[in-house]
Amino acid sequence: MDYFYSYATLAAIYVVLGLSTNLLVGIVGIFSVSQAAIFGVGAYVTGYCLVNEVVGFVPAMLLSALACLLVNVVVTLPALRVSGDYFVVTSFGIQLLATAVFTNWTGATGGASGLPGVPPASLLGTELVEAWQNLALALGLMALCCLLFHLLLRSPYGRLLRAVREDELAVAASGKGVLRAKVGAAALAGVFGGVGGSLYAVFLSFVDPSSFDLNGSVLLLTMVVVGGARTLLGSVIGPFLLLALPQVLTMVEIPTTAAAAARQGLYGALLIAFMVFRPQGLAGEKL
Amino acid sequence: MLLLQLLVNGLVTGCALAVVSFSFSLVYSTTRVFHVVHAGLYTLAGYGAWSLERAGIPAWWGLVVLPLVCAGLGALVQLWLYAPLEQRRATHLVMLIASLGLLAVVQNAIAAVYTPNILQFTDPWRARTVALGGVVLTAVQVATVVLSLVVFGLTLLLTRRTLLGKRIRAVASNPFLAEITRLRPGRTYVAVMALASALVAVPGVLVGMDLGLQPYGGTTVLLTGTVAVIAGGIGSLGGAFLLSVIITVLQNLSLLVMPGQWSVGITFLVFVLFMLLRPRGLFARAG
Amino acid sequence: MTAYLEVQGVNKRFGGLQALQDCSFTVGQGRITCLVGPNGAGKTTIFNAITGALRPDSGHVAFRGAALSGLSTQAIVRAGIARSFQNLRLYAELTVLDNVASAIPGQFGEEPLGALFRPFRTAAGQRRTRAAAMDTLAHVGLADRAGTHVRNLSYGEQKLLCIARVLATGAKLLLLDEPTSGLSGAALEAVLGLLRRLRDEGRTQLIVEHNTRVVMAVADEVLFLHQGHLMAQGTPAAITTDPALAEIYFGGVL
Amino acid sequence: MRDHEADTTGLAPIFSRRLLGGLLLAASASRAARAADPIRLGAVLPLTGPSAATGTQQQRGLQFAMTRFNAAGGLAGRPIEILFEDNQAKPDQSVLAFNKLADLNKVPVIFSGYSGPTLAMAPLASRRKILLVNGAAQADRLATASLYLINTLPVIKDEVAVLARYLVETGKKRAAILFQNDAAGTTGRDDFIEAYTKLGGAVLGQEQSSFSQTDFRPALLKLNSLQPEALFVMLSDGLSALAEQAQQMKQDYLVCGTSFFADPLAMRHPGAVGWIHTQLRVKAPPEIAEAFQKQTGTEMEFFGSQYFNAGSIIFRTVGRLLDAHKEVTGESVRAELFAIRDFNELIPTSFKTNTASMQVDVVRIEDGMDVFVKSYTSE
Repeated sequence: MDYFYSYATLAAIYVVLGLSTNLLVGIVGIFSVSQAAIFGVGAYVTGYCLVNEVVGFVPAMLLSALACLLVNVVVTLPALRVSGDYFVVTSFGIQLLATAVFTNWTGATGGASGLPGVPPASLLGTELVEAWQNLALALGLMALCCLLFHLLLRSPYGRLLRAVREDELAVAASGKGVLRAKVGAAALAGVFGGVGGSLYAVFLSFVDPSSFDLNGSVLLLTMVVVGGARTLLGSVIGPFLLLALPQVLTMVEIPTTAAAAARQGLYGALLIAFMVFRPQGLAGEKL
Repeated sequence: MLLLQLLVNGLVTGCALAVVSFSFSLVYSTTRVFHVVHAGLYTLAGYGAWSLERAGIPAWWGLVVLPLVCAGLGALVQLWLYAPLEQRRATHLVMLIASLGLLAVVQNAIAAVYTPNILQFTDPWRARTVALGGVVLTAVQVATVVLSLVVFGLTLLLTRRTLLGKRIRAVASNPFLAEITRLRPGRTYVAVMALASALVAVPGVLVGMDLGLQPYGGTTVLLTGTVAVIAGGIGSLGGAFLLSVIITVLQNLSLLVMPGQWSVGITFLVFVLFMLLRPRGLFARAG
Repeated sequence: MTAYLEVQGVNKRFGGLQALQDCSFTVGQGRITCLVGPNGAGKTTIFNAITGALRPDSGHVAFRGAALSGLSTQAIVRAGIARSFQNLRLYAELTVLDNVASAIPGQFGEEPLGALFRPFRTAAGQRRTRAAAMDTLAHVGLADRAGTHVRNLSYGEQKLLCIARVLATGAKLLLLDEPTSGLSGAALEAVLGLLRRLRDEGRTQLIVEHNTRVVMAVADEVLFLHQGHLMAQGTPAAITTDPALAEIYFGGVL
Repeated sequence: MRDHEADTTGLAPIFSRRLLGGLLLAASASRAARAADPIRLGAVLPLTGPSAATGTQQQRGLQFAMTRFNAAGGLAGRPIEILFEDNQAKPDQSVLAFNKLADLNKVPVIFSGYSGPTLAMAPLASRRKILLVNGAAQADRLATASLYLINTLPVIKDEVAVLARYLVETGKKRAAILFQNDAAGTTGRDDFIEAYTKLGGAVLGQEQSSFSQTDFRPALLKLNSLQPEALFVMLSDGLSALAEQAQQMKQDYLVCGTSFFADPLAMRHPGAVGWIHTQLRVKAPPEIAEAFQKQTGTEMEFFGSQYFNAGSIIFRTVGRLLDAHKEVTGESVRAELFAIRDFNELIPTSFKTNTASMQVDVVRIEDGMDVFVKSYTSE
């Protein structure tokens, strides 16, 4: 059963991260390709705190959330000045910079070798060692984040964010603060990213830069788009589906030594098919 | 001395990158698709030339054959993937994900056929060296500079002086208007994709000959190229060319003052700051 | 008596173009003032200057005796001035109701903390906001379209919605940028009717308008702008029959 | 060879198969296992993505060992089957793959490569008592990551210490470093600096190459300018490109490295003549290398031989268990491995701790061949 549990735990973590990406990219329309960097900051902060026994798990997660909040606000600020394609590459630059920091700031991140031996999460004095306990923790936090996301979407703030995506000038002309709205969304997306990263660190017990590179950001975007941007359901379906796909594909018998490459190719082909047949995503709003 | 050597080396690498970027720019400014499959065609061209060498045909024939092959493939990508998606009114993000899917297919197909090992060309003329004032260059490096400048010149002539060039500019500036004036943007898109794919085959073959081939190697090159495209100002071929050279020269020269593991990160930090100062790039087309 | 809105000696230069040149005029309370002039006369620029979207090089604007210079767009909306846009700028992916609701001031839960941690209070506020937005929609005659997406509205309905969104801010002075352009027949009549009703309720309107018949039909006062400068001010009849102004207005065309 | 189970093609069948499998397992526990049942072992390797070149070589080494054992009648009459999982060198995919092999296939032993993924799987190996066999990653932390982690080649520290000693002995006391910026590369770099400076050598400078990148020119240009007597190279891939680019620059320092210098293509490159490197003593008769090339279509290089060795060690151990009619579990394989202790497969290997020790030679490359220079023993 550990296999299924570890799959579900990982998927639940990616749902939290997907919500973060969906909020920024789908709802507010800030096309960030550096969300994996935020996720990484969350994982490293928790990893560092626990490995060096700075604080316990719960405060470490809170610290991760706070750190990601601040970092995400800072890296989203260029969006206030640079827009569209220009922001995408700016964000891309930020992602590469983050990867360089994760890889080379050996004192804090362990460098390219990563941080091994992150102790498991502990709640109320109990260490969550078993796979089902990890799953319960991840699902619990996922549910909490989903609830927050839902409340947000239906609140006036959610409406304001969607309006910002549609037309910033009109929002400003209605007497609403565009800057504050965006900063708030970036902060919230940062908190989600921090919680997800923190869970990832304790679940894998190992943090290294390979999970937080540009491919990681692209994976998050893909999850959101395949699931369906701008909706809660989409952010849940996307990660569960895209993490299951490679697993299902390993069940497909391919009788050559190039099997793994063939499966990755098949994964690419499925992505194309999803986009051609359902461009709005499986649970997305009809565009 | 070291400065001169690094400078020249950066210029050579920059010329190859420049062809990747301005050909990408051609596609991006016309069709607005973030065409990452471009990286796949770049890699494919190198492998094609390697196969020719294996078959006993001198590898430089690849410079004649592969642009034609890639032109055909590029046109097919437009006809079979981007055009249908556009008809379904897919967003840019959806197009990007579909393009990423196709890139995965191409790269993994290459890995399945050629193995993921690094392949080297064997033709001895490549490694023949020329010494120019203390800087030693190989024959391929010299060819890279010359051919990159030649194809750049030809492309400029083509876009400025021919009917196709006029169409490209008309469609790029306003596809809707082009549609109602019966310029048939669809056909222009196919032509642009064919042209750009033919162009990208040139550095694909040359860099493969110089540094060796690997299936997943094109992605980094393309991403650096897109940064040049956008920092140079979307739609400006000269800007893309110049910025490509500037980026690689900066990366090379940065070694004078800092260890290499930071050079990528610092280069992109400079780039992010630059974007904040000049949010529309260096040579953005007016309007 | 101080003017309701006073624009005094405003200058604005964009590179080599003098968009506003010593532009001065006043708008009287409770009246419909139409701003006319050839293309490029600076009509939209003066809207931007009044609403704080643009900082004039010199000169000042005062509303009900208080200077607006240096205030943010937000503060100016709060003071009671809101504008519409010539190119509508509606939120295409939102419903008609949400377009209006988004402009209503002082909602609870319009920032993340309140929205997430006081969900019940937010929901109650949301109900009040919806009711207020419905009232506004009813006022402009779009109540039955509340749940529709903007892209499914007719052009005339979109024009009405623009005015509704301006009204929802609670503004006392409405700056409407070509509220009737592109309309004819019943749709035009609906907008004209609404403009008159708003005047009767005591709202002051400054309207950019091209259509002389519309100006004749609704304006109490007409301002003629040319090259960023006020050329003439007067009753509709006086302005529209002035041959010199007609020469400027149509000069390039006829 | 079968790449994976044939009879499962969707998610739903997993569960029914799992249930069924569990029932069958319980039912057959009393009976003796049928003779023809294959012995299933797992492997989690980077088979796609930028690290695939290494991963597929490792896969070939294991497959080659498997074919040879099976051709010789298998283990106590039972054929060996290895289930390969692709982790793209990512820790999270490795954890999924590990759990999958452990739950669905009940494998007692899992082969792995790469330091990051291996470190991510190590706690699971301890918890589930599955033997994790690392045949290539050399990061020092692997030595202590888990009781259930066996490293079939010495950690990099041992090799690098030998190299540093040789350099100082031969009077080369000014070195520069070119390293690959990943776990193995940075560990090797740090170990080299420590060993070399302790012996009185001076490290003049270091430059990186990002992984799977083959443009070494900027780094070489900078390191050349420091005028070192030796260039320590810590790369696992792209060596032939390095040979070519180094040749172009015509420098007169000594290029040296570890047993990663085993890419036949690079070794034959004229630019690599005179390079020296440490080498784990391989007693490969030429017919093995030939058979390898015949089966896999590629030459046997470092990873191929290491995984051939690792596979053979484990197969030998499991075979001994089966011959003695003992149950094959992670625990029993581990115990048996330490009971045997000294293996004499492709590379003579002995286990005093979790990490193998081997004889380390210093060799010089001449005309595509390694020429013996001096021998040391790793600790």
